[in-house]
Amino acid sequence: MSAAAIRVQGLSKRFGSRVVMNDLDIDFAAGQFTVVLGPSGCGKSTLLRSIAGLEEADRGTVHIGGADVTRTPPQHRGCAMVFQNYALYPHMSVSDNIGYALKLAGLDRKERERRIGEAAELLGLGALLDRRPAQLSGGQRQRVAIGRAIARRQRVLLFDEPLSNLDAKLRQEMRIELRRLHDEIGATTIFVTHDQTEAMTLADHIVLLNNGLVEQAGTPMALYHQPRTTFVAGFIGTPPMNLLTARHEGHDIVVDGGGCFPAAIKANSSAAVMIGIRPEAIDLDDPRGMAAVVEAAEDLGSHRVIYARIGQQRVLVTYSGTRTYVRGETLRLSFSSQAICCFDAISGERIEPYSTRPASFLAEGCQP
Amino acid sequence: MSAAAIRVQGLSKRFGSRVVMNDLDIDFAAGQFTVVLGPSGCGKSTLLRSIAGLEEADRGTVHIGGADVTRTPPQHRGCAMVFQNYALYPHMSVSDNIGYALKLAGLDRKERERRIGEAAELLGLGALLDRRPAQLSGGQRQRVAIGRAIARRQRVLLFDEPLSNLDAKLRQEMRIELRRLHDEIGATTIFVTHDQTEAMTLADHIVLLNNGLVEQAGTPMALYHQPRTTFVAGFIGTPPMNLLTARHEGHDIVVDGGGCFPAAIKANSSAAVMIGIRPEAIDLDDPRGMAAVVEAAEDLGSHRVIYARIGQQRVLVTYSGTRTYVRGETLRLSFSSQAICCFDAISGERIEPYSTRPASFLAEGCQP
Amino acid sequence: MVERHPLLKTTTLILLVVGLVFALGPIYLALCSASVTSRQILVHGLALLPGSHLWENLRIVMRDARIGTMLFNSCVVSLIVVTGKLALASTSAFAVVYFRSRIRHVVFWGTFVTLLLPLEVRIVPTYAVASDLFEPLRRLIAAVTGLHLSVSINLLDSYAGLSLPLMASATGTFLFRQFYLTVPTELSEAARMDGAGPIRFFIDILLPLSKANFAALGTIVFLGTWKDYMWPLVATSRPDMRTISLGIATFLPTETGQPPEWNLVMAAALIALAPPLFVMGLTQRWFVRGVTGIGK
Amino acid sequence: MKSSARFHGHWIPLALGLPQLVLIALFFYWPTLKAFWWSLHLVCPFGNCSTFVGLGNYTRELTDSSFYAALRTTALFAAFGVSLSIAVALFLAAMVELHRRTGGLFRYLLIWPYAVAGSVLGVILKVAASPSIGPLGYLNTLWPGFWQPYLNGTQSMLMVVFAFAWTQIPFNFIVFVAALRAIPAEYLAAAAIDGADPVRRFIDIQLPMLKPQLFFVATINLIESFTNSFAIVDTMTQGGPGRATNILAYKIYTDGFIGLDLSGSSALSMMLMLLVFAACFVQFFVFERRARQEG
Amino acid sequence: AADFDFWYAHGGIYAQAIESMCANFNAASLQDHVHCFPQGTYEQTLRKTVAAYRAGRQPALVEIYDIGSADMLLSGAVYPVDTLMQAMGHPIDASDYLKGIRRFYATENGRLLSQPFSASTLVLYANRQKLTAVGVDHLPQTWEAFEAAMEALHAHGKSCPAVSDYTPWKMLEQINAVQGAPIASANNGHEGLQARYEFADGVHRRFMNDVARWYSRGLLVPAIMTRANDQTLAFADGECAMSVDATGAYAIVKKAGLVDAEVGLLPVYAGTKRYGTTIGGSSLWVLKGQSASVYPAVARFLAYLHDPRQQLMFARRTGYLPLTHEAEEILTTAPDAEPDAIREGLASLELPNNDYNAGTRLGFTPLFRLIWQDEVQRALGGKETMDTALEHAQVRGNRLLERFQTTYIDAPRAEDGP
Ligand SMILES: Nc1ncnc2c1ncn2[C@@H]1O[C@H](COP(=O)(O)OP(=O)(O)OP(=O)(O)O)[C@@H](O)[C@H]1O
Ligand SMILES: Nc1ncnc2c1ncn2[C@@H]1O[C@H](COP(=O)(O)OP(=O)(O)OP(=O)(O)O)[C@@H](O)[C@H]1O
Ligand SMILES: [Mg+2]
Ligand SMILES: [Mg+2]
Repeated sequence: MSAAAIRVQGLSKRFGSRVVMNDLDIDFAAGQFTVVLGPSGCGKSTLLRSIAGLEEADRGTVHIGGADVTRTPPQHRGCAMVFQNYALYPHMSVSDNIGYALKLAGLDRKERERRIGEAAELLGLGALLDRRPAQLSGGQRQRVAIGRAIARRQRVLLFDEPLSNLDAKLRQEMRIELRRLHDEIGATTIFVTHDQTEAMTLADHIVLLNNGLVEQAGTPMALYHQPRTTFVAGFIGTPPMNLLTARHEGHDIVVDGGGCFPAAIKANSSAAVMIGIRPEAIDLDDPRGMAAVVEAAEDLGSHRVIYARIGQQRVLVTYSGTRTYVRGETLRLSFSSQAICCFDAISGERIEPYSTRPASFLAEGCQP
Repeated sequence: MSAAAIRVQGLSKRFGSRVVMNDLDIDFAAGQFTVVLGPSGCGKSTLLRSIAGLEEADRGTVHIGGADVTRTPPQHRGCAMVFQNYALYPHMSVSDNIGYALKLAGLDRKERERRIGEAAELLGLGALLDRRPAQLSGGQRQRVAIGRAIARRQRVLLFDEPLSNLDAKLRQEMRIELRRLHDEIGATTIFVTHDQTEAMTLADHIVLLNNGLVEQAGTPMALYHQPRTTFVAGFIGTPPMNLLTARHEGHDIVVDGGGCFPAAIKANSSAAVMIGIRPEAIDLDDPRGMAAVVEAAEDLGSHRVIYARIGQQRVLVTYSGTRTYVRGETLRLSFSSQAICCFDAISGERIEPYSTRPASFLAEGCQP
Repeated sequence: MVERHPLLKTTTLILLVVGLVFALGPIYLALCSASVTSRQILVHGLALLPGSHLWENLRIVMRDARIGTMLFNSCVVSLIVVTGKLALASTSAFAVVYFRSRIRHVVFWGTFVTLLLPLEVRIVPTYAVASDLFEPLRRLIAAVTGLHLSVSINLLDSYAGLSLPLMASATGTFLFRQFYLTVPTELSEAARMDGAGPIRFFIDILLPLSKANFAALGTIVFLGTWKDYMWPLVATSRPDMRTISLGIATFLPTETGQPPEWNLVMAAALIALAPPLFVMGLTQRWFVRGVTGIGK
Repeated sequence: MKSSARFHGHWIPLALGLPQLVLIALFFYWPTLKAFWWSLHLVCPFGNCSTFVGLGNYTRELTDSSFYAALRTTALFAAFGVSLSIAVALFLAAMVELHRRTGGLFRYLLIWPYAVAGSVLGVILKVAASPSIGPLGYLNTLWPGFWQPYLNGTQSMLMVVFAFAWTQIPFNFIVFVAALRAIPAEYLAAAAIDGADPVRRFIDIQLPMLKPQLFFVATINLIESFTNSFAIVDTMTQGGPGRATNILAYKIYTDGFIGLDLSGSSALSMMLMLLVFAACFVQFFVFERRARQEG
Repeated sequence: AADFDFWYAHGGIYAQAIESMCANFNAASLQDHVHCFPQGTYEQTLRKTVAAYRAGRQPALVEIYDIGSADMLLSGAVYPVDTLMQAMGHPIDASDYLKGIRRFYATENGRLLSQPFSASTLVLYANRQKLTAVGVDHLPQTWEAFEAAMEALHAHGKSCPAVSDYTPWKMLEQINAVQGAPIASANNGHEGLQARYEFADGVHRRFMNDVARWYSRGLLVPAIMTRANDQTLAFADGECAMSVDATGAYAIVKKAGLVDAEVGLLPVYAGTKRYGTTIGGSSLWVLKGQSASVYPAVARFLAYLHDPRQQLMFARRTGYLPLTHEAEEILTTAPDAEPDAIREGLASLELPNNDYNAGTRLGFTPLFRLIWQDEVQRALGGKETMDTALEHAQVRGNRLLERFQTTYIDAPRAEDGP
């Protein structure tokens, strides 16, 4: 069960007039845990299924372990897959479910039982082997589905939103377990989800898809802290990054509705930009900060969320102090310019600053 | 549209041998926003539907605005309700959906249109009035369902998990909107959910149900900081409160697997207790703290979660620093004794401390 | 729902009982009339209360060898049709649903057109075809090779003739197709990932999952075949090939001056409807499911 | 279904579909072709001669008053039979739904008639409706000559319509009961909260939601009324009196088998096919539209 | 030596009689075996014969009713009986048969292409007791007297003075025959395919209008309104006082034993000449397409049935008329009770004839009978007047005849041979 690198090149697919994968080029490193993330309908499943051989791409190639498998039927690609709704055979017992592929592969009974036992042990399914899927809870079914996939000892493990049917607590537990499994088995794992928390916590590497295109690929922290586009910025984090419309004037950036700060970016003067700032990176109470009016406040116990307005723009701020703010109160917001991402307002692409003067804070008025 | 207090007395209901409501006594104050919270299947919907008249309780009474309505059919109870799946009439347009109740109430066309318009304006549905439910997005349907409920101007507004079908972003927005609506309309609102975040952020008052019984009722902060039972402690907060088994010895509490601290509680010596501590209240790096081994770490960008073990017990710690911890590393955990809740290990009920010596930290060994 | 409408509840209950009386009335009347003597009916009219001669009448009717033969024929034909149709329908629906090949459209449309034109409408030519099954092939051979063979196969007055044309309909395929479409597509994908080909998938996964549908369609087809009247009427000329639903009419007097023995006619009717009622009672759950399956 | 769930290959589907197709070719396409061929010829009953007459048989039928009479009878029969079957079944289903707890027994018993063959029912009703010995004959002792189904066309029509409805109601009933069951209880709850009593709920919520089933059942019943009513008519009235119950399917049979007019009855068959085809087309159209709306 | 199938078209006591003849033949014959199958009614038998012939599965011998004769003759499916019998050494002489029977079945040149099997004719039955009770001492000889008798019975509170099943054989074919009135041109079709119906005027019209009047006044009760639901039984069980019925009904009436039945000739209109009635019934047709060895056996069976003893047995058990002079002779001279109906029937057949009481020889008559019934029922039901009903029936009937003519215009004529 050695891991195999997967390379997807120029993969394209359309359903009718709808383009679901648009010339995708992605490398999945051998033995890595890659999460394919994206909003619902962006083509994640189609990508995964193209790798598995269940979907035929219109154009492009898939290589697994260096071999071109674009025309290989699914059973010969060396992939195992866990489906979103598990797709357990309802009329077979757990052990038959796990063993069906082994039987088809021509393994003898003894070898099959050994492998089923192994998978069951790894997943704690020992006591359930004689049950039918209908007699299992959601989490148990989930584990059986994974068992079915790993018992085959394939080089590649594919997961299509396997956690989305579980409740919050179970989801959290399964996350830890999945990660542990991956570390033990060492197969190349591709995991599809639309839940960014899952992606952030599970992945070695995230591929963020949007509308059939790769929006950004990288480590979770890269996506969190250096989003390449406003889409990435708005997709990752709970609550996600605040995006404020602003103008670039000289060396300053002037936020619509109030406030400005110096930032050296390569952009035309008076160009419209968007600035992105994470809710937890905002300071609420800086006397020199820009004015924002509290709209609502939520106390989650561990931290608080404030919904405020700068002019017409909504800003969310999280903080973990004990101070409470009430509706209508005026805050003074400021943040380090290092915490800021600038985006082109039209293309949504990130604009790298060519110099970041350290310790420059947002001020009421910009004094260059 | 004056609000009406609701009083539920001795309400009991069983389905077959399954007791779903067990002699419930609850008061819902007039004009208040009460959230009924509890895990799936605990009887929340049954309670709500009994109040609405959709479910017939086996025993007990329901009073609305002082009048006994236990035997009154739903159409005469003066309640409006928003269903989990919205239950919009699929064959009627949005305006017909909103206006149906008004038509049944015998209002003439003009008055109906006025009220529909009002509700539409409040909810921003103006452009959608001629569409069918199938042509609406989830959030729009949600708003129509609310519109239908408020257009009738009833004294009582009931919500049965109205947000659970929406995606995370929309859910967050709708939360703010719902709260604003309640403040404007002023009807008595009962809102059922199993999502503690919703409960925490929306409620004036939370009623936490478990297995057909009221586990705790109170303000969100009371439930967060003074959980009455381990159930409450484990249900509220993401991640929820850590619960560690421990023993009470003299004036100290000794945590199984290591560490102890002084705490004056009324409990037999050597009684088994549980101590509860919120993940964000734990200090990771106190040289005098108890040893814990890191099992896994998740970086969510805004904060990190560490899964650690004290002996056999798992502890989750959240922190927002930038330091990273790797698997196998040893942490030194400590926390203020004021942040601790003690519970009886058998009944799970909270044990009030009779004195809290301030500034007493958890130490490696207890020196009284 | 807290609903207190005693008046509504009682009225509807009464109406339901009235509906029940109408639904079961004819069966009840048959039972009553089958349990009195022929004289009693001629003198007092049709009995409205059961009498005491039921067993006697049933025995007389059963002694008539025709009834036994007809019951047997009905059973044989129904079972053949059930078996054949289940086999054909499950496989052809599989071909229709689970393949990419264009053949599936051929099978689909080729089969489904029969939904549009029931047997009753083409009864006369179907009769001609059943009497000379080989004709199309003979003509083909004659057209291609110029050879005029004199082979012919006549299905009239045979179990094959009674059953085959009834099998040539799309209802079964339709029902199975509806069911297959509800089977999660992931199952076939999972099976393919597991290395199963179409036949293995059909046998290992689909057939076990279709058990309920076999029961449902089996019941519907059984009842439908049992009740069929027109085809047996046309396709049989020998009395020993008649089915019971057809044969029941032969208990009505055909010659003038043949004294009607309504009690025996009714006893025969009872016998004719006992087996399907029994099957219905036994498999009602499946039957209901099948009907609603068609209705989807 | 997603094409990804489908298998490749041509031979297996062909092999699987072939037995069915052969059977259908033999017993459907070939007879239909034959009927069409006959309808263009004047064929001798004993099959030893035939003359090509083009559309002669069609014009012959189309200029025959008895064709229109049969058409009218068929239309009347279908209209009354189908509406009666649907109305009663709907009514019963609604009431069973209202009595969900006690309705089980009714549901069980009301399905029974489905097991009764049309011919058996015909025989039973022929006796039961007999003006001299049947229960309805008592009416004649009150108003002499009132109940004469075998002389009075209207009454005999009523009789076959009743019998037809009786055979169709169970099927419709099941479909409706299942459909009513399938309506999410939340809609009714919402309507109740909105202030609707049970009757209004039925009219405003349940009935509109049954529309697809109503269409489906109506089409099925319509086809049945064109075709499967044969057994009832044959056992009860033989098309009489005065062709008051001579529906098209029965006319095809009598013309073809009693009148030995294969050509004319084939022409009628082809025309009835057109009718059934039209009915199915409507159904298909409606279903397609529904499918598109849902999907 | 051969086995062959014989399809007959009877049930009840008739079937029993036929089955026993079959059994007797099989018992008596060493080499031959006949399988006798009932096929239901006359109509069903003809339909199945046609169908079976097309399918090549026809029986060797089949019983076809009188009005199917024209269709059979032109079918090209028939092995003429006279040729067969000649060839097999059992020659039959058409003149053996009674006049009415011979006239009906023989072709223009006197050949018998089928062997007459069952025959009856129409007579008047009356319940002597009931008639006496209302002061009618003589059987009505005329329709006027018949009506008077019905009125008398009606006036005395009899709910069913007379009963009828309103069949065309009784009300059209026999009435026109006894009055010597034409039903169709070309000698009622005996002269060729160009025949057309012409019954809508004249005596049939008069009679049917009378019938309509009798019906509406409750004098002539439809059989389906009687308790027995059958004309013969309604008379036999005493429910109805008079009945114009086939001679064959006599066996049933006698079996019922309730009724003191008096039988007389069919009434005619006062002041008109009475002609002979025609027969109704069936004949046996030999069909082509059997193997050569079958025909001698069929011939032997036909000869067996032709035997006067079989005829007598059949006549006695069923009330059908004897067919040949020889059989008639034995029957009428036998010492044991000679059935009144048969005597009257035979007498009726022997009455003088003209061109129109040899029965009809018209194509598609089975369907025509349905049409006639249709229209008459509509008239009785008040949907149209009797006059228009008859005209409609005539028009629709003539369309049938036209089609018959075109269908067979170039059909191969009956050839002699298997
Ligand atoms: N067989 C198909 N026919 C037509 N359209 C399809 C088909 N399969 C997928 N699509 C469409 O392609 C788009 C991408 O589908 P895909 O299943 O890959 O999305 P996804 O990213 O997995 O979404 P989700 O998170 O909802 O599963 C969707 O808009 C979907 O509607
Ligand atoms: N009609 C019913 N028949 C039988 N059991 C029922 C019925 N309705 C509810 N129950 C059971 O009663 C229990 C409580 O149901 P209820 O719907 O009140 O739960 P809930 O708290 O609303 O759960 P959820 O969050 O899943 O909606 C559940 O276990 C459920 O299975
Ligand atoms: Mg997907
Ligand atoms: Mg609920």
